[in-house]
Amino acid sequence: MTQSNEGPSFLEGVGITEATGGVTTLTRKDFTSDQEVRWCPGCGDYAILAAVQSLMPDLGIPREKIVFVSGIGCAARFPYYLDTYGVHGIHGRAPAIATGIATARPDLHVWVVMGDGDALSIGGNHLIHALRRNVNLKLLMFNNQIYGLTKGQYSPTSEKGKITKSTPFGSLETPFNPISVALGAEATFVARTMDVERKHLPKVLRRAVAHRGSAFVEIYQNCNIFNDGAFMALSSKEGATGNRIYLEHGKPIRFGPDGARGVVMHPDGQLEIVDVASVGEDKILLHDEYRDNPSLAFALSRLADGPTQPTPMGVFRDVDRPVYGDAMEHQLHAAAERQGPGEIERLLHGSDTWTVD
Amino acid sequence: MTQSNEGPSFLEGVGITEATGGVTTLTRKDFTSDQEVRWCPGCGDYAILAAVQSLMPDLGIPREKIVFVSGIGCAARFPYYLDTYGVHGIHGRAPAIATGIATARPDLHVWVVMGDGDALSIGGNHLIHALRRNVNLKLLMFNNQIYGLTKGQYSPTSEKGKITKSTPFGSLETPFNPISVALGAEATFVARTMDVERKHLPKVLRRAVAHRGSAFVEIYQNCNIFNDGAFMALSSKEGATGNRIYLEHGKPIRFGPDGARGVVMHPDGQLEIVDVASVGEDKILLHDEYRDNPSLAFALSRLADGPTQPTPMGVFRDVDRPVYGDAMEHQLHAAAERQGPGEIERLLHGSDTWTVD
Amino acid sequence: MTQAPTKQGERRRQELDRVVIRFAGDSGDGMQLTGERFTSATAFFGNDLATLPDFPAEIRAPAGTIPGVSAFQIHFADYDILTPGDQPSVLVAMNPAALKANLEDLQHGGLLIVNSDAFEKRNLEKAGYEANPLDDGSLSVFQIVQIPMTKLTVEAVKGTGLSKKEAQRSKNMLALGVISWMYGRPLDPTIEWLEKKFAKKPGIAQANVLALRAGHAFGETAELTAYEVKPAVLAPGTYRRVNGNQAVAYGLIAASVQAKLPLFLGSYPITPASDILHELSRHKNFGVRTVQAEDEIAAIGMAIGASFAGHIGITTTSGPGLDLKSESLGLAVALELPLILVDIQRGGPSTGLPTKTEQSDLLHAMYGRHGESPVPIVAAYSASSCFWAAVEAVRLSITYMTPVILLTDGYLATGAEPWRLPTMDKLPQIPVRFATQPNVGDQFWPYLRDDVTLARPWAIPGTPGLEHRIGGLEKADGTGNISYDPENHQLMTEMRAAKVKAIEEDIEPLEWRGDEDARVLVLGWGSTYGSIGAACRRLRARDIKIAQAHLKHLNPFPKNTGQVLRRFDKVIIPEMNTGQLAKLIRAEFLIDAKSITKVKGLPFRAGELEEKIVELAS
Amino acid sequence: MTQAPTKQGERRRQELDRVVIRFAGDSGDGMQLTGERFTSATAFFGNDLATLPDFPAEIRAPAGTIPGVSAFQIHFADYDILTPGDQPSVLVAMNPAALKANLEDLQHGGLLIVNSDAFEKRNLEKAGYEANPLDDGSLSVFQIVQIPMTKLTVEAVKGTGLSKKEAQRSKNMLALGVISWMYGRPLDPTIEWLEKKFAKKPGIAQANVLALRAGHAFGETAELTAYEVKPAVLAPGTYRRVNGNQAVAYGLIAASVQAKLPLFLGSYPITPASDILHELSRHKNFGVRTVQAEDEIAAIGMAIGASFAGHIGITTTSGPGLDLKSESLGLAVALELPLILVDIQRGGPSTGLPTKTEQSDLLHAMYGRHGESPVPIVAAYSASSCFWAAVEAVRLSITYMTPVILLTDGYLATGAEPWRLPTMDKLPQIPVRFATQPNVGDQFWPYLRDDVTLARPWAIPGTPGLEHRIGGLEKADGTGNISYDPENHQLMTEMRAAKVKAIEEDIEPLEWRGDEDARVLVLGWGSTYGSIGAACRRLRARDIKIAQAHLKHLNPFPKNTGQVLRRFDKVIIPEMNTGQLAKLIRAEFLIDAKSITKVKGLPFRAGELEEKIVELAS
Ligand SMILES: Cc1ncc(C[n+]2csc(CCOP(=O)(O)OP(=O)(O)O)c2C)c(N)n1
Ligand SMILES: Cc1ncc(C[n+]2csc(CCOP(=O)(O)OP(=O)(O)O)c2C)c(N)n1
Ligand code: SF4
Ligand code: SF4
Ligand SMILES: [Mg+2]
Ligand SMILES: [Mg+2]
Repeated sequence: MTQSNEGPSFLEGVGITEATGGVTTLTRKDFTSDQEVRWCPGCGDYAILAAVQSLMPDLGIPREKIVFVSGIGCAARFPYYLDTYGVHGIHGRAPAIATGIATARPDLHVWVVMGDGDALSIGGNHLIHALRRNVNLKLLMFNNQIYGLTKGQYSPTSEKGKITKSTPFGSLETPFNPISVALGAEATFVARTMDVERKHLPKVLRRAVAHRGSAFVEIYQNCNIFNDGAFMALSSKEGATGNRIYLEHGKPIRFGPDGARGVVMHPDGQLEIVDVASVGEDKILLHDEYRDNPSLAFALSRLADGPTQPTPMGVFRDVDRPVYGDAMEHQLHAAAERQGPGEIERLLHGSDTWTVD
Repeated sequence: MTQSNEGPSFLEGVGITEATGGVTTLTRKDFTSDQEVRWCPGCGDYAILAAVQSLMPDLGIPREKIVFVSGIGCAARFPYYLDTYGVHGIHGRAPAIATGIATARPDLHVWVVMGDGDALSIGGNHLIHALRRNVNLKLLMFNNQIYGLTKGQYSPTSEKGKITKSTPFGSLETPFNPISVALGAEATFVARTMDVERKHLPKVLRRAVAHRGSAFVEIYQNCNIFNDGAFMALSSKEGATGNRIYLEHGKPIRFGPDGARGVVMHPDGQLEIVDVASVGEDKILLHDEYRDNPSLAFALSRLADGPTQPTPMGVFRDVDRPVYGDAMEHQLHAAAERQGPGEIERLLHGSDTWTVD
Repeated sequence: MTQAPTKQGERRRQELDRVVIRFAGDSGDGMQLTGERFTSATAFFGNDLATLPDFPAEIRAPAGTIPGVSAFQIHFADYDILTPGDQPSVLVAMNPAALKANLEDLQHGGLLIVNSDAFEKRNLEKAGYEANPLDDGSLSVFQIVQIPMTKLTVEAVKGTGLSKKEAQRSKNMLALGVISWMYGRPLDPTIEWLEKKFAKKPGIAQANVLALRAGHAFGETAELTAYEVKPAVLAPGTYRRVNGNQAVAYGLIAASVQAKLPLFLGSYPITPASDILHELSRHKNFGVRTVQAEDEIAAIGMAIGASFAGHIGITTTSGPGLDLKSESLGLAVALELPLILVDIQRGGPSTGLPTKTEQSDLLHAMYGRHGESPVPIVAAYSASSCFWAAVEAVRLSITYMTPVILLTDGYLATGAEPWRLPTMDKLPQIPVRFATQPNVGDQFWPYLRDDVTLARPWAIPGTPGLEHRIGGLEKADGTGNISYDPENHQLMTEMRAAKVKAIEEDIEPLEWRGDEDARVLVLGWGSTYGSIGAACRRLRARDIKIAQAHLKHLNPFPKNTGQVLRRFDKVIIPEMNTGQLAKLIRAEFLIDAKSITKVKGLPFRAGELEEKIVELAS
Repeated sequence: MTQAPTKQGERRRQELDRVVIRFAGDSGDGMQLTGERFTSATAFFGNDLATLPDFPAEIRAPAGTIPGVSAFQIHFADYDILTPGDQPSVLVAMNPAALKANLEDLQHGGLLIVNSDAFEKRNLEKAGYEANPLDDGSLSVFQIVQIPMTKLTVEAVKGTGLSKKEAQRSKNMLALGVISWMYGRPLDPTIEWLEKKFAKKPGIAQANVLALRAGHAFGETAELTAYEVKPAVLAPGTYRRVNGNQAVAYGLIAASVQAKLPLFLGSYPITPASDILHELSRHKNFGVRTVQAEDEIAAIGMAIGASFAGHIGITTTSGPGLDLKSESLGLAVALELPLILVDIQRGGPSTGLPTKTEQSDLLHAMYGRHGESPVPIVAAYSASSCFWAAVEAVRLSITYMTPVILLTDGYLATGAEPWRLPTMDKLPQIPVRFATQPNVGDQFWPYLRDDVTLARPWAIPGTPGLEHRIGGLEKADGTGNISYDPENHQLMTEMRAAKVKAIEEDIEPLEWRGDEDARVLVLGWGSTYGSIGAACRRLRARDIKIAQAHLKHLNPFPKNTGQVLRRFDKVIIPEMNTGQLAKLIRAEFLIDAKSITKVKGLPFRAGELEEKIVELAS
C-alpha cells in the first residue's frame, strides 16, 4: 500500500511527477464522488455542482492535481461531491488552508468553495489577504445572502432591514458588496455569475481557471428554504433580460431588451445608466477587463446596490500579477543558486564555532 | 467609594447623566495622563499624540465621555497617555471591543487607535465590519508600513519587495491600499493625513469627530527605528509641495507648485494627472466628499500606488448613514412602545402555561 | 388543571404509568414539529415529561435515506421522571428509513405504528431494505399498526383545494391525531397553535387541522387500543415547557432585571447555541442588545466592550467558538470585568457531531487559555436549571468582577421539560455598585480590591473623575498601571487565583442524597443528572445502596466537596467525555475516582448506567 | 583551541572557577549586544556558559528610566554549569537607573563597575535617586570601579570624525573592552564581528573597535584586578553558541532533511517566537517556505494545508497565538495530519509579560481544544535541547500522523549556551511513506490505520487514484466518510486517544539520576532543568540525598513514569507556573506530588530552589 519516499527535491514541493490524465478522456462521472448529495431539494447548489462536474473533464487537468477546499456551511459540502482531492475545513478558514496547499504545491489546481457567511463574515480577513497575495486559487463564493446551514440568520450580504431568526426586528447593517470588497483588496480576477446561468456560469469558471492567481467568483445562489427568491429580480424571465448586464471585454456596456440601455461615465466621475438612443451608441462605456487600475471595475460594482436592480454579470477585472506561490518558488531557486543547496552540517557550523579536542 | 446603582432604565445604557464639563474649560494637560510615554525618541507617534491631546479640549466633550480603545503594537500604547477612559485590548480586536462600547453606550465618544498590522493584518475583518455597520467610532490607523513593536517585520501596507526580518529576500505581497479597503467595505467616512501635518492632522480629526458613524483615518506615521523615511516622498520639503494632493470638497483637485497639476476623469472611466494648463482649468475634476456613490473616492485612492507618488490627503468620503448603535437603540424603544417595557413574569409565562394546584 | 378528554362511550383506557414514544420520519416530514406539539399537549395534560430531539446536521438530507431521518422522543409519566427514556415503547415510523434507523431501539413487544403508504419500492430501496419488512415477518416481535397515512391525509383534506403534493404534507398531523387519540391527549392546543401559526395561509391551517382530526377519528373508528397515563402529582404552581436554550435566555434576562443593568449579547450563530441568540433578539423591550458579530472573536470582544461600558456582557457559543474566544477570555481575566460566556457543548473534536451532545469542553473551560488564567465555571444539569445557572453565572460575574463560563450541552439545549415557574422573590439579589468616587485620596485606582470578594471596582465611562485605562499587560496591584515587576506579577497571579477560589465561600455546598449507609457515591455534573438519578432509582429498587451528588460549580468546587467525597469508599463519575471531571477530582482530592464514560452523541441510558455502576461498585 | 591572550608583563591573574556578570544599561545602550559579544568571546575561549537576557517589552522605553533598563547576564565557569547564575558577582551599570534596578541582586562584596559620567543630576532624578549613590556611601559593601566611560569613549574615537553624540554610542564597547581585559577574553572575535557588521559604515566600525581597544587598555593601565577562569573541560567536538529559537529552527530543518520533505512554516510574528520565523526565512536554499500570515489562525491553517499537500507543516507562536490556533489544531487532530505547533511560553494571562519567561501553557497545550482532542506534547529543557526536541516533534508527527505541540519558553528561546554540534548520524531516521496505491481492493481508504502506530496513510494530491476528501466532521472508521453513527464516534474517539497513547512505546523512558538511596525526587520539565540540576548539586554538596528526573514528553508520559515516581517517598515538582505538571501527575498517578512554583517572569535561582526543596523534603 505504501512505498518509501525517494527523496524528492526540497524545492519542488513533494514532486509527484508521474504523468497521468492525458491518455483517457475523463467524463463528468469521473468527477462525481460516491457520496450522496445532501442539500435541500431545489437548492441552487445543485446547479453549481452540476456545472462544475461537467466543466472539469473539459479542462484537461488530471483529477489528482485538483484540490477542493471549503469551510463550513451548506456550500462548504461541495468538496465531498467531487472525486478529486478535498479538504472540508473549518468555518471561514478555507482560504488560509488553500493558501498553504497552493503555496506548497504550485503544481496543483486549488479551488475554494465558500458561503457568503464563510467568506465574508468569519472568513473575511483570510479572503482579502489571499486576494492581495494573489495566491493561485479559484475562490467561489456561493452567495445566497443567508446562513443556510445554521438555519436562517442574516449574512453580511443580506439586505438591510432583513428579518431573520437573529434579527426579528430587521437587520441594521449595510451589506457588503462582494465585488467591491474584492476589488478594494487588490484582487486580480473578479467576476460574478448565478446558479441558474447554465451557460454563463461555466464560461465564467473557465475564465477563472485561465487566470493564474487568485480568481474570485461571486455566484448568486438561491436558498429556497431560508431565502427563497432573493435573486428574483435577475432570475425571473423579465429580470433576465431587463436586469442582467453582461460585461464583455471591449464591448459597450449595454443591456435590457434590444440593448436599449447602456452605461456612460460622466466627467464628474459618476457612472450612469442611460437610454442608449438618447446619448448615442458611441458614448456608451466600453468594458475593459484588463485595465490595471481597478477603479472602473469598482464603479461598475456600484451600479447596483444589490441584486434587485440592473446588475453586472461576468468578469469585472482580469489582470496579471506575479503569483504568490510561484514567486516563493522563485526565491527558493534563487537562494539555492546563490548559496548552494542546503547542507545541514554547514548550516549548524555557521560562522562562530570552536573545537575541543 | 462606591454607591449602589439606582436602577437606570434598561434602554438608556447605564445612563450616567450627571452634567459635567461645560463649566471649566479643559486644557491639553487635562487630557495628559500620568504615564510616561514610551515610544522611541523621534517616533512619529509623538506628533499624533500631541495633536490629539491638543485637539481634545477644543471639542467640548467631557473627558469622562471619551474612551480610547486599542489593540497591541507601538501605536496601541496610545490610550495610556490620555487621561480619558481607555482599553488596551488585544492584537487586532480593538474595533470589536470598541463596537461593544459604542453600541452599548451611544452617549460615549469612542476612538480606536490601531497600527497598520493591528488594523489590516490580524484585525482586518473587524475593521471592515465596523465600517459597514457604521458604528460610531473614530478609527485612527497609524500607518508606518511596518511592525514596530515586534521589531521590524513587514506589514500589509509595506511595499512589495520589502526586506525585513521575516522577508530577508523581499516580501512578495501587493500591499493593501487602506483607503481602497475602507471604501470597498462601505465606510461612510474615509480620510488620510500624516504625522508631520501639524495643521492638516487636527483638521482631519475634527472632521472625523463631526461625522457621526464610523470615521476611518489613515495617518502616515514614521517609524524611525524600523522603517525610517517611508514617507519621505511626502514629508520632504519638495514632497510636501510636489506630491501632496489636498482634497477639498467642491474644489478642483489640483496640486504641485502653483497648483500646476490636476486630475481629470476620462470618458473611459480612468482618472489621470495632467498639467492644468494643457487641459484648461474647467476640465479639472471637482472633489465631492458627499457623493453617495463611493466610486470616485475609490478612483482617487488609486491615483498613487503608495506614498511615493502624488498622494491625495484629506477627506475622500463623508456621507450620512444610520449609525449602528443609534439604530439599535431605536429598535429597543420601538419594541418597548409596542410590547410595553419588559416584565419578567410576563416573559416567563409566555403563552403555553398550565397550573397545578 | 385541564382533564383528559373522555368521550362518552369511549371504552375504558388501559392505564400506564409511563410511556416513551419516538416519532421518526424523513427530515422533510416535520417530526420535530409533531413531537413538539405532542409534548405541548402532554405538558398541558399534566404529565411529567422529558424530550430528546435527534436530527441530522444537514438542513435536509436526501429524502427517504437513513442519514435524512429525523426523530423526536418523548417520555411522559404520572410521576416525576428524569430522562427522555432509554428505549421507546412506541415507535412511529413515517417511512422505511425511519423504521430501519430506529427499530433497534424499540422495546421488544413495543408498539410500532407505520405509514404503510411509504413502504413502496423506491423508499424501501433508499432505506436499503431488500424485502418489505411489513410483509416478511421480521417485525413479529412488535405490535404493528399499519396506517395508510398518506392516503388518509389526502382524502381528509380534499375539500381544501390543496394539490396532492401539498396535501400529503399534513400527514404528520394525521399521525399526531392517531397518537393523541391513543394516549388521550387534547387536540385543542394543537389546533389553536396551527391556526395561529398559519394565520396567513388559512388553506394550510385548515388542511393540518383536518388531518389531525382525521387521525383522531381513525384511532377511534379503527378501535386502536387506548391508553391512559394519569397526570403526575407535581408541586403546585404554574408550569410551562422550557428547553435549555430558552431557559438560559430567560435566566440572563432575569439576572439583568435583578442587577438593574442592561444585557448585551455578542454572538455568532452556531449549533446548538444559536437559539439563545434568537431568543434574546426577541426581547428588545427588556433593553437587551444583541449583535450578530462577524465571528466569535468579535462577539466576545464586543461583550467585553459592553461590560467595560457598564452592561452585562454576554457571549454564547459552542465548542469551535469556545476555542476562538480563548484569547479574548484571557483578556477579560486580566481586565477583571464581568462577562458570561455560555458554551453549549456538542460532539467534538473539530466540527465533530454538531447536532449531538457531549460534555467534553470541561477541561477546555478550565485550562483553555495561555498563562495562569482562572475562570469560574457553572454548569446546568437540566433544561430548567439552565435558568438558575444563568442567574448564578451573572451573580458571580458581577460580584467578583470576573468572566464566568456557563456550560450546558446539546441535550439540555434542545430537550424540553415542564418547568414550575419561579416567583421573582426566589431570585437572588444582584447588587451592582459602580464606583463613583476616587478611592485613594483624589485618585481612582481601578485595581484596589474589595477585602472580601477581592473584586476590583467597576467604574464606567461617563463617571467624571474616574477616568482610567486598563489592558492585558500585567498591571500593578492597586493602580492598574502597567508593571513588569516580578514580585507584582507573582502577587497578581495569586490574587486572580484567590479571587476565584474565594467564590467557594459564596456558593451552595455539595449535597448528596441516597442511602445513609451507602459506600458508593455517584458524582456527576451537567446533563447526566437525569440519567444518574434514574439509574440510582433503579439500583435502590434492587436494594443496592447508593448515593448521588451533582456538581453545579466546577470551579471552584464547593468547599465541602472533598469532605463529601471522602465519606465514601468509592466515587464513580459518569461523564459524556473520556473522564474530564474525574481528572480534576483525582488531581484535587487524590481520590481514585472511577469513570464511566460515553461519547456517542447521546445521553446515558438509565439502564446502561445502572449496569456499569454495579460493575464498578463491586 | 585558542588560548587566553597572555600579554608579556601581565601580572598574574587571580583564578576563579566561575563568574556571573550582569551588563545593565538603558535600552538604547546596546547591552544585549554587549552581552552577546562577551558571550561569544567566552564561548570561543572555552568556558562553559549560560546566559539570561532581560529586556523591556517596549521597543525603547524612555531613556534613563527604570522601565527602560535592559540587562544581560552571563555565567561562565571552568566546569559544566547549568544556569545563568543566581546573583551576579559583577554588575556593569551604565547609568543610575541600571544601577538601581539591578543592585539588589548583586552579591555582597561583588564588583560594581559604573559609567560615572552617567551619574549626573538628570539621570539620577529619572532613576529616582535623591543623592548620588556613588558619593553617599550607600554602596560600601561592594567593590566599586568608577570609569568615566562616556568621556573615555569620546576621546578614543576622536579621529573618526563622528559627532560627539554618535561617538558616545560606542561606550558599550568601551565597557566590553574593560571587562574583556579583566577576564582575559580575546578581542579578535569581537573586532572581526564589528567589521563585518558595519562593513557598510566603516566609520562606525572603526569607532567601536577603537572604544573596545580603549577599554582594554584602560583595564591594563588602571591596573584593575585581572581574573582568570580556565576553560572548562568539555567533551571533545565542535562547539557553537546557540539559543533556543535558533536551535528550534535548526532542528526543524534537520528533521526536514531526515524526512526528505520540505518544510512549510506559517507564522505570525510574536515575542518571543518571532526569531524562529526570522531564522527559517533565511534558509530558502533548504527549500524552506515561510509565510508571514495575516494572523495566527491563518498561519496554522496554511501549515495544515501544506501538510495535506505533503510538506512538513509548522507553525510557531507564543501564548496569545496558541489560544487563537486552538480551533485549527482541533481540525488537525480530526484530519490526522502531521503538524508541528511550537509554543514559546511567556508570562500570562493575556498580553501579560511578553518578554518574560513562564511555563504556564502546559495545561492549555493538553486541554485547550473543545471536544476530546488529544495532542502529543514535547518539551525542550535547555537551549540546545530545542534542536533535539524539534527533531523529535517532527518524528512523532510524521510517524503517528498527528499534530504535535513543542513547548519551549522565553528563557530557552533567548538564552544561549555552548552546543556541541551533533554529527548527522546521531539524527533519527524519519521515514516517510506516502500512500501510492489503493489499500482496500481498488479503493483508497484514508482512515485505514497502521496496526502498530495507528497512523492513517498520508496520500498527497498528485497521486493518481487516491483522490479523497477529509474534514472536521466525525469520520467513519476506515473510509473517512462523514459518519454520525454513535458507535463509530465512540470508536474514533478511542482511536485518537489510543494513537497518542501508543507513542509511549516509542520514546525514551524517564531517567532519574541521583543518590540510589534518595527518598525525594525532584521532577521537572522544560527550562527548569538547569536550575533543578544546580539545586540538586548544592543539596548533594550538603550531603542531602536527592534524585532528579526531567520529563521531555508531557503527553504521553514515558511508560515508566509511574514506576519511577513510586520509587520515592516524595515527589517535588518545581514549575514556573502555579503547579500545572503537578496537576497532571496527581491525576494520573494519584501521587501527592508537591509543587514549588514561581511566576515572576524569571527562572528559578538554584539557591531559591535549594531552600524550598529542603523545606518540602523534610
Ligand atoms: C467557528 C464556527 N462558528 C460557527 C459555526 C456555525 N456555522 C456553520 S456554517 C455557518 C454559516 C453558514 O452560512 P454560509 O457561510 O453563508 O453558508 P451556507 O450555509 O449559506 O451555504 C455557521 C455560522 C461553525 N461551524 N464554526
Ligand atoms: C495575538 C497576537 N499576535 C501577535 C502579537 C504580537 N504583536 C504585537 S504588536 C504586533 C504588530 C505591530 O505592528 P503594528 O500593528 O503595525 O503596530 P506598530 O507597532 O507598528 O505601531 C504584533 C505582531 C500579539 N501581541 N498578539
Ligand atoms: S438550507 Fe438553503 S443553502 Fe442550505 S441546502 Fe437548503 S436550500 Fe441549499
Ligand atoms: S519601533 Fe517605530 S513605531 Fe515603535 S515606538 Fe519605535 S519608532 Fe515608533
Ligand atoms: Mg450563505
Ligand atoms: Mg505598524
